[in-house]
Amino acid sequence: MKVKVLFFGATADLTRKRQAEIEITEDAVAANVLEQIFAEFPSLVKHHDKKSLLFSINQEYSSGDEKIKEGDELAIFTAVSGG
Amino acid sequence: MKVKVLFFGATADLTRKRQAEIEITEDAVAANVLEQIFAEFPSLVKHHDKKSLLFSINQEYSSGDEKIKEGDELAIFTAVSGG
Amino acid sequence: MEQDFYEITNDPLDVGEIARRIILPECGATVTLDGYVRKFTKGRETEHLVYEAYEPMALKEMEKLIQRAQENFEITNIGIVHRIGRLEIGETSVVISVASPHRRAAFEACEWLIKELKSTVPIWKKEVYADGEVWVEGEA
Amino acid sequence: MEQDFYEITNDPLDVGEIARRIILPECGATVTLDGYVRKFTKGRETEHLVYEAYEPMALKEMEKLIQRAQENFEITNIGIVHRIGRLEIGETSVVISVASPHRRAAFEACEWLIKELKSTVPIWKKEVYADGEVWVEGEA
Repeated sequence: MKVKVLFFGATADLTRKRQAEIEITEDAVAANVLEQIFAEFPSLVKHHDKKSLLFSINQEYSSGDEKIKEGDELAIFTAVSGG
Repeated sequence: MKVKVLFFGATADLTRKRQAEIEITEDAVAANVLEQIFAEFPSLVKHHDKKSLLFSINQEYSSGDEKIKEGDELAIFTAVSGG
Repeated sequence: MEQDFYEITNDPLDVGEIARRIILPECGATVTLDGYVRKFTKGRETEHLVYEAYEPMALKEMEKLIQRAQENFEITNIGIVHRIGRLEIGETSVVISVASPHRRAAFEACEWLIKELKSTVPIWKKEVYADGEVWVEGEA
Repeated sequence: MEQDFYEITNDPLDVGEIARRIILPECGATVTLDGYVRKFTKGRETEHLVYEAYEPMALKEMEKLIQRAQENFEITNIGIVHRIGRLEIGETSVVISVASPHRRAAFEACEWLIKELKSTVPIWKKEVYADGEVWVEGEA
């Protein structure tokens, strides 16, 4: 089952990607996918405390326990700094 | 000794004047001149509590005890309502 | 104070021009109050307004306000422009713009300035209705 | 909500146009925050900034902010416009404009909106110096 993961700003620089596709298991929740992303892109955790990174699913902030479905759009990024 | 008195907004409407010249005594302080203005323009006190009217001397708010000199510019008006 | 400005004019006010007139390199935020003619006040319909100023005194009082704000708030520059004469519904009567390195002080100073302006600067407003008119009296 | 607007754009922002876009007859005051690029931050000189947004999510978060502000403050309408891409010193990055019958609520809501925007709307800022660049991290 495939999901899309987007990177922005610092996370795009660290992964050298703006997006990636990752393969996840059927019963994955957001927290599992997040660990998988950290495994696949170790540069993220080398530069950041995991807790300082934010995670969204289909353009909504994630609490970590949402069930992930095929085709979902995930994103991982640092604390926002607009304004 | 002559001073100029200016009226604005409601006080101009009540006195039907935008300015007047009044004759005052040599040792007059602001409060004396104010009483003289009320005597000369009774419409002011007919429509307003004396205390609700504001008074300035040479474009500064008056406390009532300033000494008045020949040629001073006085003004009498209601509480301001700009903005 | 050299960067501050205060004006009284008969002409229409351009909020954007006033807000952006002075932007200094140490600033990051400008807070602007745009006050304009409301159609309905306490359920009564205003047709238009007329503002009148005791102009030289009003300018002096604006200058004092700016000095007091500069003493009390961590701000960089202030602009105050008040329009007088006849104003139609929706037209801007006053613009107060405050720029500062950080926004908190600009919000505080801008709100303080409009409150003080409304009680100290000798300008009066006449509300004109379909069936009459009245000089509005402030709260002295 | 029909009178509110929120946008993300690559184009220069016109503060006056945003502040005056919607003026309703029951309103009398609009408070506008104009946020722009500061030359000096903590003594360091910025050459320019680059803003990047997760655009569809940023628009959703702006919409939520507006709904929350409408629930919490006695205001009439809100406009939020954020610019992205490369911005030079002094150029406006964000404008938040709040109109209301009375000014107090507009000041409160405008200040609340910029604070919340800075912690919830997924937009990031890169500061570019003569000798390097850094993505600024907010306070999550």
